[in-house]
Amino acid sequence: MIGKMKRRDFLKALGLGGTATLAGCDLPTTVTLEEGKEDVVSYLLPDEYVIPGIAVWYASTCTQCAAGCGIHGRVREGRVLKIEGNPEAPINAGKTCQMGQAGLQGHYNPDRITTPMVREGGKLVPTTWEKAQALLSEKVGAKASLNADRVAWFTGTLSGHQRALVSNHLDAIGSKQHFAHEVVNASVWQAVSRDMLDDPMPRIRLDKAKLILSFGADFLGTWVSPVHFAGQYAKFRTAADRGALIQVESKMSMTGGSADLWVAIRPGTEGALALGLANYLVANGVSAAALSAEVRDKIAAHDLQKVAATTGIATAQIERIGKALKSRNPSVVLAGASVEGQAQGYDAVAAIMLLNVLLGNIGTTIEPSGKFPFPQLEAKTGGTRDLLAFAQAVQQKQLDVVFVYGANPVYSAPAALKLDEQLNNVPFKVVLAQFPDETAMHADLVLPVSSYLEDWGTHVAAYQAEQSQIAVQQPLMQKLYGDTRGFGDVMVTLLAMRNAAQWGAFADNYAYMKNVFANMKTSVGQAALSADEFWNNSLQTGMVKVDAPVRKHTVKPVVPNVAASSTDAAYPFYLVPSPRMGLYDGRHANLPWLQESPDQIAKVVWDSWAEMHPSTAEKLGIAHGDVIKVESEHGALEVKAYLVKAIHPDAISIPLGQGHTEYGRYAKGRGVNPLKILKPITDTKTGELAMYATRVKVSKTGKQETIIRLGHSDTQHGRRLARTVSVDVLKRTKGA
Amino acid sequence: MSLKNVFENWSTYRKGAEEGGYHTYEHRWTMAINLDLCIGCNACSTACYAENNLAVVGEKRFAKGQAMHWLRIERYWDEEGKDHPENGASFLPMMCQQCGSATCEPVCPVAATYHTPDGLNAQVYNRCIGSRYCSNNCPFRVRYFNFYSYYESAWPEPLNLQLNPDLTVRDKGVMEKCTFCVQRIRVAKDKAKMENRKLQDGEFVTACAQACPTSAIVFGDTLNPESKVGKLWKQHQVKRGVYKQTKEDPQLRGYRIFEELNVDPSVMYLERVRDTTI
Amino acid sequence: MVRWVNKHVAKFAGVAAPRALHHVSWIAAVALVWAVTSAVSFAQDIVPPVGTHQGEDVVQPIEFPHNIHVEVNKINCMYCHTYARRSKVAGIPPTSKCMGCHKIIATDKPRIQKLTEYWQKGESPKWKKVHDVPDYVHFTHERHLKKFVFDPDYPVENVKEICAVCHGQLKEMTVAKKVKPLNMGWCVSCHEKNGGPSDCWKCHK
Amino acid sequence: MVIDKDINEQIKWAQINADVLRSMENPRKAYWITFFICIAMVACAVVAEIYQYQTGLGVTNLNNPHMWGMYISTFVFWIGMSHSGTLLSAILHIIHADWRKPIYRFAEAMTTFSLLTAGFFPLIHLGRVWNFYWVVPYVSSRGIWPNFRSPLSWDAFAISTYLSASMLFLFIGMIPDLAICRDNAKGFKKKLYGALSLGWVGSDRQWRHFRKTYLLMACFLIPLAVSVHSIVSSDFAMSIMPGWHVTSFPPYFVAGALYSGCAAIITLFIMLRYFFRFEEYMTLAIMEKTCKLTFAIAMVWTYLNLIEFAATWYGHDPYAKEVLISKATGPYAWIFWTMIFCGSVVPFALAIQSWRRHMPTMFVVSLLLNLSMYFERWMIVAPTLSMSMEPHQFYIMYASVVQWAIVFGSFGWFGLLFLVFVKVFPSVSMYEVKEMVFHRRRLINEDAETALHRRTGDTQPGLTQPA
Repeated sequence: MIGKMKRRDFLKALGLGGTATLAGCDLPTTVTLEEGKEDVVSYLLPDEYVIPGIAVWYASTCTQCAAGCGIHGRVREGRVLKIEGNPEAPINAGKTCQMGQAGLQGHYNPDRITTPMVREGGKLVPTTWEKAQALLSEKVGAKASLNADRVAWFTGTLSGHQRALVSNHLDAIGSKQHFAHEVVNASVWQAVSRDMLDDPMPRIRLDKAKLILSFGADFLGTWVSPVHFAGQYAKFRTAADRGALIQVESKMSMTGGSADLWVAIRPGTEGALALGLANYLVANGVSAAALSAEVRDKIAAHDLQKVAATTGIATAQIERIGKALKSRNPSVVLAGASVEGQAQGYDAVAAIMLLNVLLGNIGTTIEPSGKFPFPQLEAKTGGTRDLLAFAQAVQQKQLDVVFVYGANPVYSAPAALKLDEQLNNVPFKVVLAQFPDETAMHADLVLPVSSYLEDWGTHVAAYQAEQSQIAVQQPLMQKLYGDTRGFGDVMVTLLAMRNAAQWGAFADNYAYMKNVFANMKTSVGQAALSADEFWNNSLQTGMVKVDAPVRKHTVKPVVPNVAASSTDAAYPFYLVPSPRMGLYDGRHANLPWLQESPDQIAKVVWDSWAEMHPSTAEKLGIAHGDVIKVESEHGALEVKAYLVKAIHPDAISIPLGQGHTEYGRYAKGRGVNPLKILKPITDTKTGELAMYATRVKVSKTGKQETIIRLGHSDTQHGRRLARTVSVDVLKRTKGA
Repeated sequence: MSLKNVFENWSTYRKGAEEGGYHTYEHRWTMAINLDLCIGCNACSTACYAENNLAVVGEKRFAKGQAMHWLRIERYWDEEGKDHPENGASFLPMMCQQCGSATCEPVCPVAATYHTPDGLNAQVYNRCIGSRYCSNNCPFRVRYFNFYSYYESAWPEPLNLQLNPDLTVRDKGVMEKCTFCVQRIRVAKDKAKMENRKLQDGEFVTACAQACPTSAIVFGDTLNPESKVGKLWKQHQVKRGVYKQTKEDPQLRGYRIFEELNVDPSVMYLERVRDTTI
Repeated sequence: MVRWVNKHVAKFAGVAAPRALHHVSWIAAVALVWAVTSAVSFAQDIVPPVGTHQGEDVVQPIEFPHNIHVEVNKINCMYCHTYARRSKVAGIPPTSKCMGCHKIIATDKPRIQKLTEYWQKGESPKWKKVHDVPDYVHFTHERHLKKFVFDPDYPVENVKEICAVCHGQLKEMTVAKKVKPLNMGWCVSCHEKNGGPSDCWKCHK
Repeated sequence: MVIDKDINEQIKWAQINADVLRSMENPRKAYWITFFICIAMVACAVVAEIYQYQTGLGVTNLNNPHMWGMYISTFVFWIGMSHSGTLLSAILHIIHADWRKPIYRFAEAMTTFSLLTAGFFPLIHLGRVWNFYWVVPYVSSRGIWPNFRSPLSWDAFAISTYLSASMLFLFIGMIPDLAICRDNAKGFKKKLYGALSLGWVGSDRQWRHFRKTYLLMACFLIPLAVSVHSIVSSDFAMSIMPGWHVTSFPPYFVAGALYSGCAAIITLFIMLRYFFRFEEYMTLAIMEKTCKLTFAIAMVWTYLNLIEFAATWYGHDPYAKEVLISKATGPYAWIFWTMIFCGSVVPFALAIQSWRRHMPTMFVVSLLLNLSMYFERWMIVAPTLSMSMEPHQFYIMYASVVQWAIVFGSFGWFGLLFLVFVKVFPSVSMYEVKEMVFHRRRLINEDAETALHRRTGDTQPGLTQPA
């Protein structure tokens, strides 16, 4: 049925059912009531499921981040008007975050690329698909003479049949080069869990926990699967005896905002604190028998005074946390990006995972995940290591052809890598993009892809909820721009160029998908259904349930070599490039709703800012709104100072997302991009970019600007609008 | 309302708010917002932008204080004196409280804002002449004025295709505010009428309540005893039409903001909880 | 008239200085004119709405003869305007519906040939909207049909009489023409007669 | 202590006519310059208004908490200004304070013109001014009515009534003088004044009618004037906003109105006296009396101020208290203290006789009083808006050029009207001055003769008729 819908031209129905709502209240100029002024175009053929003036909801999958939430789209007169969570979806259970809500504006965005563009005489000029395909088949077609290993794909986190298609393409060429890049990731956490638990993405049960100790894991905002965790968090808070959240981080994240106890820690010393807590626990009768002697020595080495000195947290405070950990079981201890992004990130995360081992959380609040039966569809989760690898490969001229999709390396690569210039070493760069972003502007060939609301696809989130599933993405409306093509369609054409015998059969991605589903139904235990029934069911529910055999956790503790934090006289401060729900890693910077929706903690809109602690500012003589120069070894940024107490005095935090040099009217030339001045330090074990390890110095520029923010008072002037009650009172009263 | 109508129903119209207002309510749409669950993520706010054709005003106008967010999340730091906010931030979703005896209603010179049989404060855009008195008399400051013809700049092609046809796009010079998603209410009520049945609880919810990842916002009809929200109000012993709650158990967390002004808000907040025993 | 004024003003002023009185009468005249004009300026709002409205003749791509379909062929309005009973909008029938009959019927007529051209080109005619209300008015056909056609066991064949209340006697028109004011006063008067809702938010939101 | 007369009772009536009519002769250069300055000011306002009309109210920099701004405060200011005329012509008339006679005419003109100015602002500040008439209760086919509970709709009635009444009062009071103009003018002017003077010939009967009507109007106007500003005050007092919801607002507003009115009278008094050489009529004695009156009102106003502060301070409303504190310490503090200083301290200059008799000083003082009155209006409107109940929405507003231009232009508009008035109509009431002179002279003669006859024992004092 959707097939028909896709092909039927919807927008014909515009003008029916008062869709021309733009005429507002009765300014004479904006309303036409005279007869015979407005056109009304009827359908050519009636669509029994389309009634003008009545909305229909279709299931699909959100691709605003890699979490893979199920969504419902409200479609009326052929336009998708609203996105809401799909209640059946196990990941988000009918809920969405603001990025999911704003997906519409990515789809309807005025700055989308509408035609293929090719580089001629140094600049990109519009061209036709025919020409583009000709060029492609010349470069990567069957007859093209190319050195297989010098062809690469550079993507974001990729899963489902998109990934299958990409791997197929690489196989068809014979290359292994698939770089997956994601700025906001949990790669180190995954690495550690793989090594310690033999489970790359263990399932976390916040709802079972009585205590969450989170080391900078913004699990409500940007970590792994926020909407899913938010749902669990609700259960965790409303449980009969209410769970408590302790957040230890150097800059308050959105999750930190909801903490019962928020502890500011010196950046990069989380590992030490974890071991210190372990030390406390062991000292207070928690058995460390499970751990090797080596590990125990490590723990013993971290007595509280030492840890207190390193982390800048008072011993009493550490004991407080320790006591809570000991008394409240089960608990769960998480490690987020700020822990991972250090030269010793792996060890720090390992130390934190050790706490889970010590406290016996493995198996209770940290459950083994299911082993997904189709490895070819599993998510290739991106990280920053691939970015570095890619930059190196490019620098050493190891690549002839690069396909980029779903990633914007030129924006997110630190300036020190000089990626933007180095890319010229690649003779042929194909960018499949929806927006004219920084990377697209460096391409030799830009292929406009459809938005996720116009396209087919399947997604397998790296973090699967209780019920593993393949999330299905289907077009909710006809393409806005006839000259854009679905990612799958492009892939099918590319593959057909290499291997006409196998892929020539498919007219487009739609045909391919139908075929795939027809073959898939038996392997997901739906053999009983006919191909079409299975297809329609999958589209209606927006997912294919897959039962994944549950892994077994075998705990192999790693020895964490937590380094003592060093000090640097020249660059006294730590730069915290904090990701924020909303603009995320910058991919949503061109969605006006998200630009105008304030940062959850600072409440700033439309701009960048640098958070610093008032005491620090006082030392440097900086006032709120002063334009300051934040300078690292690899560059400097000028940004407004924002004084807030929710940050460690040694940290300067600049949020991600702004500072685009291309991309579109809402994003371009707005704010600054902290990634640019990062020092390319890597985590010693995983080789991930140590994003939080850059040191900076701060100086005044003398300029003063007003910070544009929502709300004009930080205190309630004693007018108890938002009231707080301590938990012991809650315990005595019944009710939520 | 024609004069005839006024005279015929005078005895009902003359009743005041303290007598439950002059309405015999069909529904009483209310909300219960659990501040302990609110994580301040803005999902509700953005959902509201999507549902209600809210204009994006841009940096400069936002700076002037002319933004149009019907539902804003206020963030307060309440820990004076400390080095760090040890108990995190307090988030407060603030939208029109649909007061039972609203202060915005009596002051509008042209009766563009009035009380509906559902107990909502209606704002009729095409009647509004933009005196802005209602906003001045609103303790919550949740009424937003169209200082410009925002639609000229807010939805460049093809963004305008996203506009929700079920409600008007406001032009310059009129006041607007949260309507509890009246267009959803109307659709649901019409549907129920067409099928000759009563509205079920949870048959529809407002965009914000639908989106909220932690379900902190509960929306419903308190006149329906089965409704989730009705139960919550009862559970927390919060009564309508009073300016001072008399609870058997004063420690129940339900409260209404600016209740003491006798505006009778339709939104009950549940106090945020913090574990100070750690 | 001037003399009349003179007489009376003279009484008031207590004198008979003809020069002065001359002026007085002028002032009176000016005042009168002002009063009349200002009254007229409000007139369109003050006078209760009349049941009729002199609409313009709208030129449609195809001059569709309602009268033949309704009067001669006795086709029910809702046969073509099929969405009316299910949605707020009545809708224009899809071109396929026209062709459903006109593949066979009256294929020799020029209008039908024109229609067939459209059909073969695979596009629908650009009809012009005749009955329009401002976009801040949310009228729903569904509810009105429910009340006046389906709830009372009213012979559905006569539905055209109901439609005629707002759309006029289409059985007497070829191309539809706006013959009712369709302004608020007009709606309200009917709502008050038939106990329709008086809540502003029923139509405005 | 200097004792001097309100007016020189030996002055000839013919001379009175001559002097006053001279003031209506063809204007001098200075007049035209001021005239065109005023026109320029109005032009600015018109341009600004057109821009605002087309772009939307956003161009005024008004914002969410601060929905009202200088438009409303200026509106209140002009309404207040309008109370001067009523005070002088109506109140002093019925209490037989005859020293008002030389100066009430321009005061009354001020009333009318400031109302004509004030009337614009409620319209200018509307978001959709093209629908302003929806506030008027006319029979609409839609069957909808204005909201009679709203103070704004009361404003509509009050102001229009007061405007028409005071215009009528001004006109009626001028009839005998217009007749004089008619008799001294020729050509087109004669026609005009002829028409306006409604055939006045000064017959006994006419005078009888005239006196009755005038007294009637006076009695009608006084409660009206009081009610108007009370209603304007209810725009604020009827709200629940801290700092607005004040019971003493109506008297406070009326007092403030009379205060600003008197201040304005002093200003114009001095200007007219200087430009038209009216020293004979606008004498220092009258100036002194006006000053004393102003001083008294200033004290009343100060008292009401204190009452309001005290009521808030000892009241139970914490929000109002915070607003009060923010008035004195917040962003508007400098305005607040200027207002207090100019409104309550400066008037003491009026208590010092030697200063009272020094025109330049009085001119400056009166301007300061006016300033304080304008600030008072701003302090009523702004602080409450910028700091009401919801802390999240505490915000102040900086008026944009547009707002300034329109407010600025309103003064030009007022000046324009007044300039036209003084050239077209007698700005000193001739017949009343004559009455005054007559009475004074008669008094003196009486004294002289009774004294004489007491000596000669003649018990039948005669009365010498004036020459």
